[in-house]
Amino acid sequence: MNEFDDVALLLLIVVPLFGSLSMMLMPGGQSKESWYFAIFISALSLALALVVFADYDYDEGGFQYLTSYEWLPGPLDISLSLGIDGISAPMVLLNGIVLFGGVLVSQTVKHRTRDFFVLLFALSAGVYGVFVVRDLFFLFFFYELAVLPMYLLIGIWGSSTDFGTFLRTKEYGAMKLLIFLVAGSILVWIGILALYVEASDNGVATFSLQGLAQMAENGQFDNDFQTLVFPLFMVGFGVLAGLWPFHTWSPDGHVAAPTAVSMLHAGVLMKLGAYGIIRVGMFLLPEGADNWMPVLITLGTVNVVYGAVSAMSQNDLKYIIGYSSVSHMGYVLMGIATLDNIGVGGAVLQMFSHGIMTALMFLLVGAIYERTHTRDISVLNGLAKRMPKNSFFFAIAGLASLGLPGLSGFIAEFMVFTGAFRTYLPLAILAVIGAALTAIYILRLLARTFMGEPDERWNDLTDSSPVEMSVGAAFVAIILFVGIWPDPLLRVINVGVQSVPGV
Amino acid sequence: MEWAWLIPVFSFAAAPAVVIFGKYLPGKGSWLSILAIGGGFVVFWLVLDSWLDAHTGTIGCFTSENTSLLTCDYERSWFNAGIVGAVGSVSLNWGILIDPLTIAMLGLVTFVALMVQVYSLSYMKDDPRFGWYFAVHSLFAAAMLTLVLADNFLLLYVAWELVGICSYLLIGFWHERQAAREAAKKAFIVTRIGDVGLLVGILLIWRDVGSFSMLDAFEAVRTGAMSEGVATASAILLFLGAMGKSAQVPFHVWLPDAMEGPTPVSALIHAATMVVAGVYLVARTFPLFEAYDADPLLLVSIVGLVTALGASTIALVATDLKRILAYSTISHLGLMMLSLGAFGYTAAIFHMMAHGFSKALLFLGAGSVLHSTEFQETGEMGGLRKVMPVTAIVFSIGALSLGGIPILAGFWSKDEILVAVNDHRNVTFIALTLFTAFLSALYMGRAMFLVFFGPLKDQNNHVHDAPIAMALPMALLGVLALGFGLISFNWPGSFGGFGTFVFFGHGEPFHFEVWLGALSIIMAVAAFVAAYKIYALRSVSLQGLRSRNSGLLKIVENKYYFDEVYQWTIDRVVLVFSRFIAYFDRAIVNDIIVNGPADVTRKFGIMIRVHVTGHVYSYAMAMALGSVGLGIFVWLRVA
Amino acid sequence: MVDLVYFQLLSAALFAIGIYGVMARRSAVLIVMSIELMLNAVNINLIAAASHMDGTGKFANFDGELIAIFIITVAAAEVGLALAIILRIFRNRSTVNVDEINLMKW
Amino acid sequence: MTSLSENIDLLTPEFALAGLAFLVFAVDLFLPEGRKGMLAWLSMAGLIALIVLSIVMLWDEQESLYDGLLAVDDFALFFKVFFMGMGIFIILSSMDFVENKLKHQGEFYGLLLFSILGMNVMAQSRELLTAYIALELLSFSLYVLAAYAKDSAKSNESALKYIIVGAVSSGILLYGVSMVYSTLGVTKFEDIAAGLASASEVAPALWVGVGLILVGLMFKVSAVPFHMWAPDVYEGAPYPVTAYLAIGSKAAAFALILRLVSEGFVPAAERWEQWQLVFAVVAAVTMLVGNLVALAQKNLKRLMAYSSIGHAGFILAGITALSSDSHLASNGVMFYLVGYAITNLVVFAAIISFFNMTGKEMIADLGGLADQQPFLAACLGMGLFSLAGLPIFVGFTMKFYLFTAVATEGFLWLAALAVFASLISLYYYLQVLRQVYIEPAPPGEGGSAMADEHPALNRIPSLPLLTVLGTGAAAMIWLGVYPRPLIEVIEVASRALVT
Repeated sequence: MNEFDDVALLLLIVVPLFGSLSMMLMPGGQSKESWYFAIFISALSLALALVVFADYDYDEGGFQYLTSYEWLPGPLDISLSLGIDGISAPMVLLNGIVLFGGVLVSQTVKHRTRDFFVLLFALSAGVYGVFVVRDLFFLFFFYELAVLPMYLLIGIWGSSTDFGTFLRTKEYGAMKLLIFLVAGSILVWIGILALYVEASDNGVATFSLQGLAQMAENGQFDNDFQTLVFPLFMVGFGVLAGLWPFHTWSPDGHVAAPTAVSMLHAGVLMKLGAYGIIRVGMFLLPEGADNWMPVLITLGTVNVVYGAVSAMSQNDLKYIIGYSSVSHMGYVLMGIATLDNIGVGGAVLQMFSHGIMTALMFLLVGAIYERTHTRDISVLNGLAKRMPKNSFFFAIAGLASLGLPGLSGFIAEFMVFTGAFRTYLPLAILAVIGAALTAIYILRLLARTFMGEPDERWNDLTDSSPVEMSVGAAFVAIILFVGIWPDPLLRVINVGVQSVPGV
Repeated sequence: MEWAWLIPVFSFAAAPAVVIFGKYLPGKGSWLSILAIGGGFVVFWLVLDSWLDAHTGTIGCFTSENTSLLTCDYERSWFNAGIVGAVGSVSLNWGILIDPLTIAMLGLVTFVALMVQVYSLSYMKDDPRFGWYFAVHSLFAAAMLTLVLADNFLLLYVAWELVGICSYLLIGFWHERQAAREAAKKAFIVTRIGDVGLLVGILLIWRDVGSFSMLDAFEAVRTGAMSEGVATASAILLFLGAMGKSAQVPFHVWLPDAMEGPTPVSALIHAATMVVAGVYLVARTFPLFEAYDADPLLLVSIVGLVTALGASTIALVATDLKRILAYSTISHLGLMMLSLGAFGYTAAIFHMMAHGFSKALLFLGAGSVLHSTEFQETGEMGGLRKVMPVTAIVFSIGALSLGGIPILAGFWSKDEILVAVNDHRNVTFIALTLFTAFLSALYMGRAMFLVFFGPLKDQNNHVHDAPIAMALPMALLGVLALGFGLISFNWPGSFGGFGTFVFFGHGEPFHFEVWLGALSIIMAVAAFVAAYKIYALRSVSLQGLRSRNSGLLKIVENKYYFDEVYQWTIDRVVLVFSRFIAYFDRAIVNDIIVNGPADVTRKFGIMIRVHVTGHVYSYAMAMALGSVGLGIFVWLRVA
Repeated sequence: MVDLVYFQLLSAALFAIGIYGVMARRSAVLIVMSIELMLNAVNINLIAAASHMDGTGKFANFDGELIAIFIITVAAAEVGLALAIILRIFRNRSTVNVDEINLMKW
Repeated sequence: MTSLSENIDLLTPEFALAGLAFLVFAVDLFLPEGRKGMLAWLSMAGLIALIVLSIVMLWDEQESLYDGLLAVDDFALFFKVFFMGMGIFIILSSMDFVENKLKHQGEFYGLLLFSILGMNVMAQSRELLTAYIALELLSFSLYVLAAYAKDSAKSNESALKYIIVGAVSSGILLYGVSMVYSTLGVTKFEDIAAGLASASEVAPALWVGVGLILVGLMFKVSAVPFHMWAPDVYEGAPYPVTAYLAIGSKAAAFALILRLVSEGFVPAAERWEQWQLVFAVVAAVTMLVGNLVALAQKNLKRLMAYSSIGHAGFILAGITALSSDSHLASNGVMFYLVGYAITNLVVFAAIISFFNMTGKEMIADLGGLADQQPFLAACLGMGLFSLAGLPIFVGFTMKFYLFTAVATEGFLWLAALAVFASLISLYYYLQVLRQVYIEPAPPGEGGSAMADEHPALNRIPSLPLLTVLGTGAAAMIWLGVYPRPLIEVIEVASRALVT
């Protein structure tokens, strides 16, 4: 343990936080400068994330980079204790990547640029925090922190949808998103309180995750209690994971959000929910999890099919992607619910792969919207001619999301199915069918938007900017890499999953 | 032999290279992919050679219990799901499995792909997306070769999907055309439906066996570790996938539309290689099918027969040259399935290859016709033999071969199928099979005579014959179509005929049912003669026949209304359902269940705010009542 | 000596009347007077209680009278303040009817 | 019986504060118009001096004066410092307002000081009469302050309503006192506790009396159903006074309640195990009504009034959880009071300076503020998020601490309800935020842009307000991220309370 390892995770949180605060003090106005500074900060955090991920010793497994700072001793016994295991390490990496990409493509943000990045960094600090802390209080603290900037990010820099008959203002999207997520988080909060009370009734009043996990292992939380409390976490975190029927914030929110925010939100934030279910629900309430998993996997399957089916008849690019996110998060939930080491591993991998994939899609849609000022696929056509690179990358992302082998999505979905087949055969078959449905809406989208002869109104359309394209290329590279050689990622995930109780 | 993995890897490497560097290379990098596939072809020979002098002692080689063939299996670790060695975790491999079946497929694929790519050099030369075309071709070749080499189901599925996507890309190559877009989408989605079955089947097997390796699965079947239920179910599910890829009824609808793609593509993917992947799959997983009392095989043969018969009737009335060929492809795929279903393992593979060469030849010929006449309708052609002799000759060779004229490849393979059906299935099967054979001879003749015989139309005077780059591949294929059948005999010497090379269980040296052979020859010849009279000399008129059963004709001309039914299902069921769900999501889930409580809460707030009336005495009253209430509450709580 | 209960009843009645006045009266001045009634009810209660103490044990103090005196003073101040405010209102609105004094509500 | 003059020196801060108030009045007489601004500085200087003095003098004193009428302990000291410090910030944020919008500045600050004196004594008193006197001292100053905008009908009306309802409430309180006295014959808290504990037969008078005393106090904290005065008074009173009401009088009342409950009720718990339920019910109703009605508000001050009612509900929930064996609840309440005061200060400072610039107080008028006054908007935003209980601001930490305390005392349902109520509150805070950040500036009366009609919008806020905003925001974040030092101080204070 050299001294870098001691501070690495703290730095992960502090760097974006520092970026946020320091930009708050920067003179506003000049957007370029703030952009450069933001790039610097996000690059720094990406580098950190990479190092942390690379240095994670998957042979040793378990929690690493352990550090703990006493925060509030006494009856509450809260301490900022950090550490990552095989499940959170990929998530940290994911956040680093998506944040960097998001900042890069935020070049187009001209209005109140500084404030934009202030909020963006606050958000990502929260995300990092959730992934690395091992204390319920701070987990919840960062969870809320990650949610809270959303409102302004969407409200100020977002865009409204208006299809005449169908209107969704960005204010509506933002308000719904925040209220929804906070509504979810209060369930979590209540759950946390219940856990704390139960723990202190058992003599150990603490918020520390490993302390509580220890008690859970010793069976100090009786079955009824667990069965009672687990749904709070399942639904509470599930809201953020787009769990049906609490998913409706997600399409509206994603549609209204500006590019970078959609990327971060669909790419990383939704994963917080799933991560929370694993980290809090399954680690602290294994028996409760065991009792509730049939419900969760059913809902997850509903997610898969429901999302795919309703994506089929959307006309707004972003709505299609939004619903596809709902559908894909369904795989994550299913995988978690299998309580099977392959299934859960698949879920975690799917979190990663879907993060990259959907971020890429939102990036490209953002580039298109930037130039055409519409997202209506009945208006767009033949973009492959005008924006070849953009279209090519979009095709790859789309194929990844329909689970084409060789791309990251396939491995993850495959593992989820494998796990599900071992545990819940009928639902698994349903999910496989749902996966086939994905093809329908993705191909519909590709055919309508990118193929065919472009209207003359798109004649002076330019392909995406070099920055956007390099980010896109990087993401595509990751998708291909994970799809062809998932082992580097899976090795880490496997050890993480191994330690989940009940798996 | 363990270097066989190079065969696909060449092309895998070529594809991205062409995409990225293509624009800087001469010929847009097309040479790269041709070199790649050529290299593959070379390595194929090496593999064949080394297999021939391999023996059970050779590394990775052993005699398979099922096929009793020398089989070689090589794996490298790919990734592990779950910690290595931990309970319930599984590790996936890059593995190649080499046995005669694989080798045969390798030969077919590499050779035809090579031919077609060379042909494409001139056929596609002035296309704006020339480089892209070759890149996808390479990718396809690579995927197809991986498919035939794969030794585990996962890898097979990977390749399976990849060839699917390549066919999607190539059918939709001219995506500016609405028809091409739709055809591509249709092809992908229809096959995808079959793939659901395939994936479910694979996972079922895994669930039972705990491994994705085919050999383990076969072993489990042989030792009875896999229960009959699972075996049958998974076999049928796998067959679903095969039906999708090999365009068996009712999944055949995508193949005719797939003709929207460039003709070489049709030749390679939709005639010779990809569409036979289904047949290959059934052959490869034959142990599953023939396990226990081989119920799945009955299903296979029935589906095959129905497909063969139905498609050939449609081919008889189709007027678009490429569609005629497409339906004939479907019909012949049906025959292969039928033969597999009738335990005609060798026959199926043999026919697969014979058909592959002949049909590729036909398509390339058709391609050169379309290329120069720019028509697809047979009605616009006729008498072309005068202006394009080479094409006419090679096309005729292909047609006759498929029509089953003796000594041409098609004859021998079809004959073996007939033998197999005759041996293992009842009389209706054999009768219908013979009828199908007759029909296929008839429509082949029809196509051939309509296009190349009869009077030449003036509009086609300018037509010129195929350039050398196109003619050469056709010629080579022609040679094979002519002579390939000869390898089926057991020649003196080491080589005991194709039947002793590829077989299942026990070698079947070449044998020949005289009456069947004679019957099929007679029918084939009769068919061609009839076709000649009707379509070339126009001496016999079908008007009477047409008018007499016009109803039947109408049904057939409308391809038994499959497309209509599917279209209706999609429009009236799937899309309507999806719109309903979307609306439900908006109106019910969102506007009522989600917005509802929020609105109610706000309204409630507005409602109860009036209790602050603004009149001080009401405040005082509230205080008085409140204090009474509180006082009483405290008192009661104590009392 | 009269029993304590009667005093308590008296004060209770007085208090109730006071409250009633606050609710029923519409003139701010009268409301203030009713408040005075309530306070005096309290005083009666206190002084009665104090005078009934036996001068031994826990009741050995004069808190009751003390409180009463304090209350009288405070009440006086309260009335003064209230009247001053009512005066301001009369200046501005030329009414002291609390029915009309509800610019602010809800 | 101890003599009156015994260690009377411990009351020096109070005497000094009174003296300061009189000094302000006196100086006011001699100051010419236009120089009155220095009175504010004078009072602030005095308060600072007093803070130092009290800390130096009274640190770790554990004295009870006049055999238990007044307590001089860390609890009292904590609140003294809290009140006086808050007074400083109130003065800072009211200076401009008083300067430009009010007459008779001298009395304003003098009255402010007197009310602070009242609060200090409230925090110290351990006996009903003393508490009552202190309460009235506070209330009277507030009545006057509420009416301070002499010519504004709203201000007068608010004062009238305040004084009438207030008088009624003190009448009820006194009646309760008299009933308790007539049954137990005592008025000191610990004697009451003893009486309650030993009350063998159930005397309705006693218990109803206790209930009525609670009514008097709950009126002060504007708990439902004794809250109705709050919105009107908040809306009508001059801005700084509103802020002061929201922060000061509430905190003082809670200080008194804390002491009363933990000295008077908690020891008697075994006889009266149900006392918590009273508070629990009131708290539940209060937080719901307050936050629900707030959803329907259009006026900023009124909105803040209802939000303060809601927060009163949360704090009452904390009171519910007071117990003899754990400091958690009392810590939570005190922490909440401090955090709530700071947050409210920031919010009010922001809207006060907005009011100084435009003279507008409707939510809709805030449109486009973020463009014209980014700093103001940022502070307002942070304050509102903090009130809604979102990190990284103190609002989150204090709510978490308090609700945890409530939950641990076996009131999980109440904690859950509180969490839910704060979700409701988020909605209307966001509505304000939406105006500030998302909506464009509304046209002024003249139809031309707001900024043109009110040129002040383009100037930066005045220095005192900036100070309040800056320090307040900093404190909000600091306490939100690392509250440990404060909580340790609070721990000391509540140790003095819960023995």
